[in-house]
Amino acid sequence: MIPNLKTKPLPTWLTVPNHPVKSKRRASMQFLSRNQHHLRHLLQRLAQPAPVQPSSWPLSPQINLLRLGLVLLLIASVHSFVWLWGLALLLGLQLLLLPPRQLRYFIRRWLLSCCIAVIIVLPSYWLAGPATVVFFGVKTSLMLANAQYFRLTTTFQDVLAGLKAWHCPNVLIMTLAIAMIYLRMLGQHLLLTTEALDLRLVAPTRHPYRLIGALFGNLYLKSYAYALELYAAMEARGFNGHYAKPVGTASHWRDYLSLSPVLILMGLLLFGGH
Amino acid sequence: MHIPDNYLSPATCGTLAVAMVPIWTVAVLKVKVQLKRQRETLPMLGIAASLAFLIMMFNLPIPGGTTAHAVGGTLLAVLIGPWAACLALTVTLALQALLFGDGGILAFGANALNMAVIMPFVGYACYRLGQKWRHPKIGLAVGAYLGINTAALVAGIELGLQPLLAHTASGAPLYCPYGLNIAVPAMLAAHLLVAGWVEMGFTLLVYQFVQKVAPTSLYQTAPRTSQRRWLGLLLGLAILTPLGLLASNTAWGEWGPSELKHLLAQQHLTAQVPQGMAHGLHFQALFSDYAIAGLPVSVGYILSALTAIMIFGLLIRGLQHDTQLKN
Amino acid sequence: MALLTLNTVSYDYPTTHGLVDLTLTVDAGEFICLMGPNGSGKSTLLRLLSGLTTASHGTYQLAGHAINAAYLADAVKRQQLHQQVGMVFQNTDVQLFNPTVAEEVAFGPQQLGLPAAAVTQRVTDCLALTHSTELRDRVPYQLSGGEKKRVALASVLALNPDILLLDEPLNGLTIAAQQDMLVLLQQLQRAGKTIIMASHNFQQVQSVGQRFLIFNADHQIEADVTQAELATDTTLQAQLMTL
Amino acid sequence: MALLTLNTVSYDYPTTHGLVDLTLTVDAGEFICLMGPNGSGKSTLLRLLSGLTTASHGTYQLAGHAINAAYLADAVKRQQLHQQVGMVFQNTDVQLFNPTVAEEVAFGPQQLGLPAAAVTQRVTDCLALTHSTELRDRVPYQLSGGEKKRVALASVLALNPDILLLDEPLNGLTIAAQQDMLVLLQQLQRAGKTIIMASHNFQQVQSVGQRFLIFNADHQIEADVTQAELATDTTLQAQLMTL
Ligand SMILES: Nc1ncnc2c1ncn2[C@@H]1O[C@H](COP(=O)(O)OP(=O)(O)OP(=O)(O)O)[C@@H](O)[C@H]1O
Ligand SMILES: Nc1ncnc2c1ncn2[C@@H]1O[C@H](COP(=O)(O)OP(=O)(O)OP(=O)(O)O)[C@@H](O)[C@H]1O
Ligand SMILES: [Mg+2]
Ligand SMILES: [Mg+2]
Repeated sequence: MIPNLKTKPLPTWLTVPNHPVKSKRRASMQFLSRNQHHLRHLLQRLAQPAPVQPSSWPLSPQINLLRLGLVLLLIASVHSFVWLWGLALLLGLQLLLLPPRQLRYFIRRWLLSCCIAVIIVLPSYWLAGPATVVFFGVKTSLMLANAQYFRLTTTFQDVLAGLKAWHCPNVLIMTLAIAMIYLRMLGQHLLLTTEALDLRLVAPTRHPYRLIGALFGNLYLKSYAYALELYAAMEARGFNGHYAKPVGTASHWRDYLSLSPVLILMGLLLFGGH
Repeated sequence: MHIPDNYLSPATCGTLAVAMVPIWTVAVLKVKVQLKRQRETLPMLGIAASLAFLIMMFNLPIPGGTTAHAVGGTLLAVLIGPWAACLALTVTLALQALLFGDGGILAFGANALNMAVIMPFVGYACYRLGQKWRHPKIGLAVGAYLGINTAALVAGIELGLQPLLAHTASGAPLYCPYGLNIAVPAMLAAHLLVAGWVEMGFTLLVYQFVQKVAPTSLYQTAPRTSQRRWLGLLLGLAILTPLGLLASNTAWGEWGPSELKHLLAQQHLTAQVPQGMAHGLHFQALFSDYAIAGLPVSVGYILSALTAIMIFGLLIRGLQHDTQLKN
Repeated sequence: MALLTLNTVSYDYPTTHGLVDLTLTVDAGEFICLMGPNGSGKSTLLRLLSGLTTASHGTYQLAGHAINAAYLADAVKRQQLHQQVGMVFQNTDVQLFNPTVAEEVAFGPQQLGLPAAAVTQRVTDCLALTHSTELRDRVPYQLSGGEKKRVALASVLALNPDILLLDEPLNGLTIAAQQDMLVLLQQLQRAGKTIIMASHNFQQVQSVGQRFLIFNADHQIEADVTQAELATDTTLQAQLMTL
Repeated sequence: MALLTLNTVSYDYPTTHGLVDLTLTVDAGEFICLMGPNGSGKSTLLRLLSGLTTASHGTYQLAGHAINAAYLADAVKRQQLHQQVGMVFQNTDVQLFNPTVAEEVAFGPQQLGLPAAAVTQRVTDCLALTHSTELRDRVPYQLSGGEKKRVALASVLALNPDILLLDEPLNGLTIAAQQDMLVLLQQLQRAGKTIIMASHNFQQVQSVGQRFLIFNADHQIEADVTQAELATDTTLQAQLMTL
């Protein structure tokens, strides 16, 4: 099949083996592999979104969002253990309705995020004495638990639908939707590019920052080119700024019922205290 | 740079979030105008948002072996325009807060003010000045450095005001326990010394790359229209914000200037807190012995019983196998 | 009446030419193969036809409408255009954006507002047609190269467009899968679809293509021949064997 | 002595298998073609060989070193490995990140610390070898699909690696360019390089490949034959014609 063409001979440097270059400095490019690790982690999380609870008790997305805000506000404003305790019980009640597998998943993730919070977020309170740490630790972990519960039970589409119901401007919602899609794609692209870069980094660079400039500059420009294509691809498939999805017809009494405990506590806090 | 929940009082959070609403409104209006000129701005917004997410995630090496990350506010402002950057960064922060648990949900307004408004606009203003004086790169470098540091300064002020704004009757701070004299220098030191330079280097290099490869894809300023109106609105807001911050806090704590010194010196919450609205549960006692001080015993019992039941319930539930069929 | 007409169309990238002075008429129901050297403008032409870009010079008419910047600026019209024209990109990576393959394929029909049952039906059918049923619950960007190509085709088919633009859809598929895809495309064409496909694989597309547009390195159309004409022209055949 | 050895290597993705129980020995100077259905694990194997990932089970030895997580964690050793092994990705888009093609090709040699004249020499040579000299000052991400493939190969060649891993390098090239590339690869092999290439194009690679590894859909190696053995086995030939 291949005609035995009279081919030009290879340049000599290609025909002799390389002199292996010994590098003296170590660990100069460690940051690449660390970033690869982070990116893989991110992609994994994006690929396997938290298993979302089948809606046995569907709430309308906007109420869900409001509830989260109110509960967090409550937790942030109260300054006594009793209140926190009550709020924790409220959350526990909701957790009881979760399927076991999701509950286990919830607890794993929650404990992890609490650990991170205690290590990263709270150290400034250490100076203020152990009691403060405990108090704020409890508060923070309760907030994290609520946020985690929200994440676990709400699909991304629902967040979008909720925001829409609260009259968030279309531009913002669409940006959020596209950002989420692109996060996956750009993340994957960045990961593969760092890998390819790694393969050609045969010696420590003197200018890691120039590399990073190239990496992100390139990512921006490519994504600019992709933006048009992906957007057209989405539009080509009927995308016009909102996701068409059969909206769950949650009856309103459920919404108000689920909102009521929070509202009652809110009222107690505002008017009962004085 | 992200302020997590629990560091700012709900009133501060609320005030800042409310203050952000008009800014977002203006941004949306501005971007809509930009959209009419260039249709691709719409997907670019989303892309810029995810790019910002990746930038904030990407560890950059700094001398000394540790790492830092850039924020990219100034960079985005230069690439897609300041108003679009404001929206994109807002979306990034929302994604981080809502879906990834990074940065606070309640503190969203504060974070958005610092990172999605102050940083891109300060940076962009410097860049424009530099452009006027024919040294856009210098302008950009200064802008990136100043942008992140201004944002850090404002974050420091927001945090440092907390002991003054929200404290118990006896003066113990309820949220961030550090006063201005600690919070501001702490925030600024880290950013002036390290993060600012990282941001500057990153911004410059990416800008250089883009300018070299595709100079046309940088943001071109629109023909000047009535800019004054927006500026006036923003300036007014800038003045109003701290006022609102102070005004709306009176319900949570009585703040007297005379107490200032005393407050800032006060680092310990333990002695007085919590003097919460539900009449003092002394939580040190909670752990030293089982009696719950300051509470009717019956309430304590009920709570304890409920808690025990709850824990058992959760345990049992957690160990169960899934019975319902997945569809 | 001609389905689409290009009249002395040129397209210039900032630094190079993409297409030079192209005039072309396509009728409904044709099966056209684009061939030519690398960088000759095949992808550029497909991007133009799909309304991703507009011509630098010349006019493009689709079903009686002039597709230009003004037309594309109108969101409603743009959407109509996109429902008529489906495109599989050369780099399918940019095309897949949903969390699972099933959602990817369902995305289009859902946006069209079809009832749930019909959507499911389409997903099942399209996955079966492209032999990707077992990929249903996988994550699109984690597929292998060939699997991505098949899913991209399925997701475009689910919209049932009148015109299919395919940019090297056979790349990275096994020969058997290539043949399956060509048979499918032929079926679609017989059902009335118009198909325009870029390819470097003359041996494979030879038997299904009914009309061949051959680009040269100067971004112009050098030859525009039907299958019958090609069958008698052995020099052209030999040339196509190298493209 | 064998250049590289895989011993009962498996690789598992979170949701699927990538490679199952693979044992393989490759000597220096071989020209190996990987063939198999879509999703059978060819790309996964190449990623493993290049040190981008490590095996879930089993061991991989390259020139006497066990390539595992510990080895790759050491920056100096990893860099040595990368000097030995060059890889062209299936999706070449991710591989090109410099502002111009010339800088792209120069990137590797510059890292090696070669003097400027030698770097220029290598750039000129590599672009000439891949027939991309006229692309020299273009921006890599703005090239057409086939042009990207050629530039990617040039940028890897410039490092002069001993082992070349090529993931479907012929995809998207014209037939003539495919043959040019195969001739070049054959020359490289004769000069002592080891070449491992995935491809779906048996007709093209038939004459240059000296050993064929055939994967099945279960991510295992079904056959491992030399060119001579293959020449006598018509059923296998027929099978390869469909992969
Ligand atoms: N985004 C771009 N910016 C600038 N030039 C481009 C861009 N995309 C393609 N080109 C150039 O335009 C010309 C036509 O490219 P096109 O992608 O249409 O080629 P093609 O026929 O599809 O080639 P291939 O067979 O390699 O896919 C080429 O010279 C290419 O380098
Ligand atoms: N990043 C990934 N995450 C999860 N699974 C993956 C990933 N990449 C590939 N796979 C899966 O692993 C298997 C092997 O994929 P691989 O890419 O090695 O196939 P391949 O032989 O190269 O196929 P092709 O000929 O289509 O390129 C496939 O089933 C594929 O879906
Ligand atoms: Mg092309
Ligand atoms: Mg592959």
